[in-house]
Amino acid sequence: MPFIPHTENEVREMLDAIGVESIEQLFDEIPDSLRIHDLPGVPDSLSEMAISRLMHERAAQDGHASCFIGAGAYEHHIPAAVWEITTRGEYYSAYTPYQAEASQGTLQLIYEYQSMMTELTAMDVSNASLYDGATALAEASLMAVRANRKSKSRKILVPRSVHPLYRQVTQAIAGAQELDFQSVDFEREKGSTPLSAFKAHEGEDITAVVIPQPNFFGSLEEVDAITDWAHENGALVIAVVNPTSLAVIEPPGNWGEKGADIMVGEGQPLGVPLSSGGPYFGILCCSQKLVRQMPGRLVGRTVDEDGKEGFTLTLQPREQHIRRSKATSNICTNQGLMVTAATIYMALLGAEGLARVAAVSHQRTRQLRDAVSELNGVNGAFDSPYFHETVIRLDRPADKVLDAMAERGVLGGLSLKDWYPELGEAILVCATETKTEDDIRAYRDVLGEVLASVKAA
Amino acid sequence: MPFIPHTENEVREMLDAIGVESIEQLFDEIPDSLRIHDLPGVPDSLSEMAISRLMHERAAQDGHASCFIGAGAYEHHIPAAVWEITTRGEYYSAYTPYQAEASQGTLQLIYEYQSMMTELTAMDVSNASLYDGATALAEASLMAVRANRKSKSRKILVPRSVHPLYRQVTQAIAGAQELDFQSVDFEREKGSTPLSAFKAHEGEDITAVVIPQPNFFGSLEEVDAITDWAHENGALVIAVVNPTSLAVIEPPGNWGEKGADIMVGEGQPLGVPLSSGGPYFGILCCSQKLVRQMPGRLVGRTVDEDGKEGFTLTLQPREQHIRRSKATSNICTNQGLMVTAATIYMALLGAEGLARVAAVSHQRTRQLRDAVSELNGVNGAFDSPYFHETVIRLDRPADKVLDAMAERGVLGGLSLKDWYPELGEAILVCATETKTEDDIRAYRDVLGEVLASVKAA
Amino acid sequence: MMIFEHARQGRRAYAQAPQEYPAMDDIPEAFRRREAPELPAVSELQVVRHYTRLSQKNFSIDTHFYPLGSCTMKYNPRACNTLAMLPGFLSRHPLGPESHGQGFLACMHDLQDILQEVTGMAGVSLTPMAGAQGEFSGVAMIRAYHESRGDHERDEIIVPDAAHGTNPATATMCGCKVREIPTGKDGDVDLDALREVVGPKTAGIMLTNPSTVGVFDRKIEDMAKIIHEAGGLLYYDGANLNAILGKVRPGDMGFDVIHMNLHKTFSTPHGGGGPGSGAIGVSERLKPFMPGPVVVKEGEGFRWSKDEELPNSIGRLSAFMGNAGVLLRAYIYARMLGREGMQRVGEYATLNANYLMVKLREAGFDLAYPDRRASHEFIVTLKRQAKEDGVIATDYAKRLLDYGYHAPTMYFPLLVPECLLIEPTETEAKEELDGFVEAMVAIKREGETDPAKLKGAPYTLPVKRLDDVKAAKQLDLAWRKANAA
Amino acid sequence: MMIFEHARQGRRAYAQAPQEYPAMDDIPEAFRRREAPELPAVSELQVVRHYTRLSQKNFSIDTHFYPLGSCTMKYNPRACNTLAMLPGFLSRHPLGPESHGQGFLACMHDLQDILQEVTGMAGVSLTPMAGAQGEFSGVAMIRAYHESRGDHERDEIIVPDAAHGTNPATATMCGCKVREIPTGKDGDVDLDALREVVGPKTAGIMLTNPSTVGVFDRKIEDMAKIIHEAGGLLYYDGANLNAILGKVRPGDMGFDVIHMNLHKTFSTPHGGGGPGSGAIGVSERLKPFMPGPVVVKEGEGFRWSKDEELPNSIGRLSAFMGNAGVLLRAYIYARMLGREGMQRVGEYATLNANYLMVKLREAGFDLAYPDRRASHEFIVTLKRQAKEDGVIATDYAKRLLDYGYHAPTMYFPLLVPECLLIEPTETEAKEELDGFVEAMVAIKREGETDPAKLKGAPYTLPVKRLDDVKAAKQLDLAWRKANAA
Repeated sequence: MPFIPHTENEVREMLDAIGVESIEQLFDEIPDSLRIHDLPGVPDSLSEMAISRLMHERAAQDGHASCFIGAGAYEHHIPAAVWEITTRGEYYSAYTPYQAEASQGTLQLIYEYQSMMTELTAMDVSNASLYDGATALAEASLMAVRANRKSKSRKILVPRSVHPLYRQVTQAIAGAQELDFQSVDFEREKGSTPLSAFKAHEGEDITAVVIPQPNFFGSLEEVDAITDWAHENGALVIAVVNPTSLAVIEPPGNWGEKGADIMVGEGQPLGVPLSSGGPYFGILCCSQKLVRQMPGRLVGRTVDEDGKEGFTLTLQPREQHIRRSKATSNICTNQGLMVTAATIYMALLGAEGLARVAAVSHQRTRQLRDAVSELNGVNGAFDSPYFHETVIRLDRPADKVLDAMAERGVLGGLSLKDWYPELGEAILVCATETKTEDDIRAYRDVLGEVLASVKAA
Repeated sequence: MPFIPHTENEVREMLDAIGVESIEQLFDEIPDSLRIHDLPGVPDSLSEMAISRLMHERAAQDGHASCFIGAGAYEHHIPAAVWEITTRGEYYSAYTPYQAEASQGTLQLIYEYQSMMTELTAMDVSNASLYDGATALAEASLMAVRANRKSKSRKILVPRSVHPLYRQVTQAIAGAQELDFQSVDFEREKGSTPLSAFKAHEGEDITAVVIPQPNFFGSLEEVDAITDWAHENGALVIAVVNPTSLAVIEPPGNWGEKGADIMVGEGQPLGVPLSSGGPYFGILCCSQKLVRQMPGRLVGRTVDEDGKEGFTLTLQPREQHIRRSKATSNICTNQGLMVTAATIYMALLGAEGLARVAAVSHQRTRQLRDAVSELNGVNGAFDSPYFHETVIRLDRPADKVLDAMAERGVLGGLSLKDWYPELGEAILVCATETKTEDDIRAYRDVLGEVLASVKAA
Repeated sequence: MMIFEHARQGRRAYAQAPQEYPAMDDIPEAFRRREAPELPAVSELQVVRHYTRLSQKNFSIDTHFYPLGSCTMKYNPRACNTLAMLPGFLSRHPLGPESHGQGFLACMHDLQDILQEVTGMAGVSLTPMAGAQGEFSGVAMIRAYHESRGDHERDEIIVPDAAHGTNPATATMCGCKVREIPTGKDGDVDLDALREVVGPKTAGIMLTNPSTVGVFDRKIEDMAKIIHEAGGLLYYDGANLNAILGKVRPGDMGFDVIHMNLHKTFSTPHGGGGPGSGAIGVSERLKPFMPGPVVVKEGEGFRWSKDEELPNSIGRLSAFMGNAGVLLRAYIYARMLGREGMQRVGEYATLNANYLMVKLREAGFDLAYPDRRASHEFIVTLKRQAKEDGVIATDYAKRLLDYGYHAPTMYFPLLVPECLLIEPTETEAKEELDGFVEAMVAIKREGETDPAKLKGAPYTLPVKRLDDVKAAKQLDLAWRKANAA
Repeated sequence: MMIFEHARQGRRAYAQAPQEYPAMDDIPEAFRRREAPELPAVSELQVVRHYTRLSQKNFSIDTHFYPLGSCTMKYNPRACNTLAMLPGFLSRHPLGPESHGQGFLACMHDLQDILQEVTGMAGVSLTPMAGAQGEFSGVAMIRAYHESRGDHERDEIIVPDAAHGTNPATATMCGCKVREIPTGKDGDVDLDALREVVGPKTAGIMLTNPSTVGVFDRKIEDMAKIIHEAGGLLYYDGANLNAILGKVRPGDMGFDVIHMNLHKTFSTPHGGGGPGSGAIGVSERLKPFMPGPVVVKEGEGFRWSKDEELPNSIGRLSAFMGNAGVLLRAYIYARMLGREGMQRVGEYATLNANYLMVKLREAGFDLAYPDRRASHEFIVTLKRQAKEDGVIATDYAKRLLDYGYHAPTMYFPLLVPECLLIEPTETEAKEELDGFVEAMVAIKREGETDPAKLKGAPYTLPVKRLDDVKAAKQLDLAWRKANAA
């Protein structure tokens, strides 16, 4: 009986104590008509050794290519200490820290996370995480509607340069509360959103404006001007950022005159492995005055009965287990273990380390763009500033080129055809600090080979 | 400065406190003629990311074949919990438990190890480990010389069926103190040592007799008879065993009328990975009356000032740091972390689990022997009982066959030609519980293929 | 001590960052950060030591028994962690081609099948990232179902008063109104009250069965009939699935949609507050509405579903594929349990709960539902102790920490005064349960003779009781160098 | 509580053993075990919980500062562990073909080269499994060298009185006699005494430099000359190599053979008592005597050395290849340090030691060698405190534990009364050293005002001082069910 410690004698003793004949009898309140006695569709039990072998075989099938896909999930070096500590039983198998006295480890760590995150973003307050970057944008949209009491429209302007999947998720989640998301188009040559595109909404009742930085294409947006415009028009600003970039790019708390009001981002680049897409974690920060509209958990510093420093969950009345249908969100379990990893990651890297990661990653993407531009029929799609990710355009079918590259062990980027057909045969590429100059040469060589064999469109 | 926390300011403050101008000045007692100022032969520093990539590449070159080599190092399933716990910083980075109050974790664990090991071996006392099985045999030999005060000969009978590498190591180490190791031959058809071979020494002054069980060939020796004969002839008995076998094979404490006096073995099968040969650990047990002759550390249970149970290193006066040139051995650091792993392994397996491991391993080797015996020119070399490892004989050059199998991803066993030329083209094979019936069929098929292509001798 | 207090300007963990530090001279100054963030400037040793020591201040399953009702704190097999973290799984990009993810996709496909079988549903989607997201997708599907039939008025969700707080919160998230119904004296839902609230506006009901009061609602079939006849659908909150795993299936009870908490029933770790996983199962009629993507088998290979295969999908709930690593852990656990093991979960969880319940009753504690079987959990009410000795559930909870037991869930469900909701799970040994009873008895005695002792507990933990009021009033949510001593 | 006390007959961790249990019917009964051993019968959760909790009772580098003289307790980078445990390395059989071990062999070859460079020796063998085995092989090589020259009478090993206990023990293991020589007042070896003992029976001398009293012996070149002229060889005990890494090399000092403690200088973990690694380096004339095998580069590949390449080898010291996994960790560490980092080790270890020494002297503690520079370690003598306050080194050591510091090495070297041998290593930050000084000052004050307080320490650990006499007299070395309460 895997994971069950009961001996036959003990079962007997326990049944006697309860006063029943059999375990079966404990289910006697369940109508017979509902009972099942087998689960034929579940395979036989495997020993740890057998499942171990199976998983080794399956893992060997995956993830061994040289990967140049970014698009919201980035391969960075993760210090060994991060997961050696994060998977310690005391973090890994602990419950949510409702019993504060028995959870000071987790609580202090989250408080430190909140502190680091507000430093990194220059925002006032960070919560203890949401599910991922995309759902964080959905929650931020709902939060903006609650927070911007002057606006009645529930209208949120969302640039098309926001990650398409984030927009889908936000629509699926926040759309249920009838928010009105309006697209703002980007400039074809720059891959960024001109202020003029927002100005088309001048004078409307706008609840909030979403600003990605860098945007989905890696391009940098004119965040200061857009932020100020939004505030002048009574809208809140929701920033969508990549945390790695914040070591070197102006953080949302400093955008324009007053800074962004709410900020979200995908936490994955901070020490979380790619892992087929999860678990990652969503970053949500805001200005001090919006803290009571924030979804998710918050840890505060306080004192115990002896006046000794301690940490506890606070402002719980916002949450579902107290406020039920009036809660700021239904979120309960969030991504605590990922926050543990990210906190250790940020502590190990520090500001300078993170800036080096950002700078080398950016350098590699520049090198990649330069290297492939030497090839005939390959060009950068945009001429604007970007950070560590960019779009290149091919003169033949991007999907076929990528497939052929994958066969040669290089995941050459993400085809943008489905989401942005107007960009033609465009692929989004990203090289991080994990790529060497040799890797970049190998990319160029493989792309060159493949271009020679794939017919032009 | 990897792993150095000093800031420039701190270095300045510290130098000022010391009253020197520079770090260099701290080395002013070293003659100038001896100072060096560069290490040109050491490569440049690598970041963790860079060394990580290098090590992943190198690891990918090794260890991916299907391995049927045993010969003293056995592939068993290691529960995930074993190393997840063993590498916790509190075990991994702790010092030797000389400060008992700050080391109760390690000390209790070693006491539990000693308890489990004496249960498994049916011996009275176990130490806290030696380096490996081979050096344990060397130490046991020296211990026997100290313990058998009636014998003056320093003569130890060692069957040739003892692992050849153990014999080499024992000679290299104990030979320095001029012990006289005399070989005892085995029976060609059985692969075990007949009592008659020992009886050739009847009446001689024999300090000790070594008895392997199972022996190097996997064959089972007549341990009861040999033990009794040794004792009748005034010799101590040193058993050399595989701990996995003890779940199902009579343990040395029960051999003959009085049991073995000293017992050694390689601890690796108990939760320690193959890992190119180390770190493993040596098991050393003995009867109660020999405890003060034992080399290595021992943990005892005692009480603290409040009468509370606690654990501490004991009988330290045997050891080098107290007794210096009169110590029972020079051993100091032993294999503590491996003992940690083995203790957790034994706790997870328990007696029944270990017996299942032994039984399935034995079954697989039987299946392997049966399967290959179907092939022309392949036969079992011996007809005696064996445990989970056995010798098969080929009709063409074993080395070439093994090389050809390795090229096909199967490590088919160990050629015995160098050590036992009299056995002809013989290979020692072992299949453990990690091998499936499919693996065994694959072995047979590969061997069949290879035999078809390798010319007969 | 905070990690920031170990920091010194110029200190860092050199091995962890690239040795290169190229200029970013192509990015105009206007976009560049002007002042570096004050992340800790510390050495690698300091980080390792700080977070190792901090971890030791936690209770966890690996160190303590957690009889925490409704949370199913059972053993998280270490193999699930080790195997889910194999390099091939960790390094796979979520948008990588299917050809380079067949190992992962195979696991997800198998897991869908297993979850479908154990819940008795017709389809499974693994994407929801926690129970609350599973709930969201369930209610969203119910709404979308009604909408798709032109049934636009159905915006009421019925919720028993004992339900988890996420239930009403979710209904709101989905733009629905909440109608609460009372729990009967025997712990079952009050059917008359239910009949009163159902009607043409009923979108559905959210239930757990066994319910949060720890009993199996015997009238579940009647309830299903009432709701279905009123045109509503039944939502199953899978928080309590552990109680019935292998014994009875939500699909067979008549539920249309269910979420599972894989971090409860399938033993993935709670991680100090997540990640969880809230995979959902649906009946045949809701299959087209599932959130995507799901994994589809095609020939010998596996692929993601295409949009047209989930034509009425409520959409995507995460940027990529939900909490993939959690799903791998659940899969590994499910395969180790296997068919027989899956059935034993419900059996032994129930055995442990009933044994503990009986033992506590014998020890003089009052049960909220003394005439009922416990499911996997049960409720003790300390109303009498509160009245007689002036000690409340919190005091018991805090004192239990001193005895080395995590506190049970307290003050939930809200309808039982001074309650402790106790769930031992199947992975705890009898002697742990006996030890817990002994501790409860000792605390009861302390409460009778020295109530002040309980009021002051805990005494043996890193801190004593914390000032929650101060925490909320003088919000201190981030360390600032300027504020440090 | 012992793991055995969690056991119940019939309980086990089912997932961990094969599900099959075949009969071993081909093995005659006479060979079969009659009664099963009493290994613990426990669940997987119980094992995980027991050993996790037990671990928390330890001090370790990952949790505490260890100023433990002569032990070089510095940070063990976690990457060394993670990378040495990659599946390819773990699953490689030691007797597998070289074609299937090129990754491992390449690492070993590179490590040999690095160690050779940093020690200034002509050859390196990695096989010794700990310092003591390194010592053994060194002395064995010295003996073999003399024997090979027909110089059969040389069986005396000279050892300073301050030497590690392993030195004389090793000499005995090698069949040699030990001649002890005194340490001079200034901490250097007494050269006159040395001249008196050398002679035609001198096989060699065993030294560490810096010595165990924490100073660099300035007359090392004279010593080398005296020994070499007498026909002896010099053995370098590498326990203190950390002090001089990158600053001065044993080979340049005139040593013929050296062992290194990779678990000190190269930061592999102490593991609560091993495994260590005692790689050795030799001068040109001892190369043919090295223990084997070593790794040889041939073309682009790597292979083990053949017997004929070490024609006078003292033989094999382990069944396979020494502590291979430890060697991998040392290699990873060495590569992360690199050329520059290697030199900084000695520098910052020395800076920390001298700073701490000065601070303690300022705080009123007596140094054993006040006029000398500290190397990587130094000695405080509490003779005065013992006399004036009646508190001894042990009392300081135990009380330091309460302050959160591991005790320094005490009562070693034996020649300094009531001594503490203190080695901070280069990986500790200044504030740790300052904290340690504060603790020492506080303890000194306690010793002056309330010596009984120190005598009773420690107070805050899992146990108070243990009864060592009882432990030795009433030997209890194994738990037996029969003896349990």
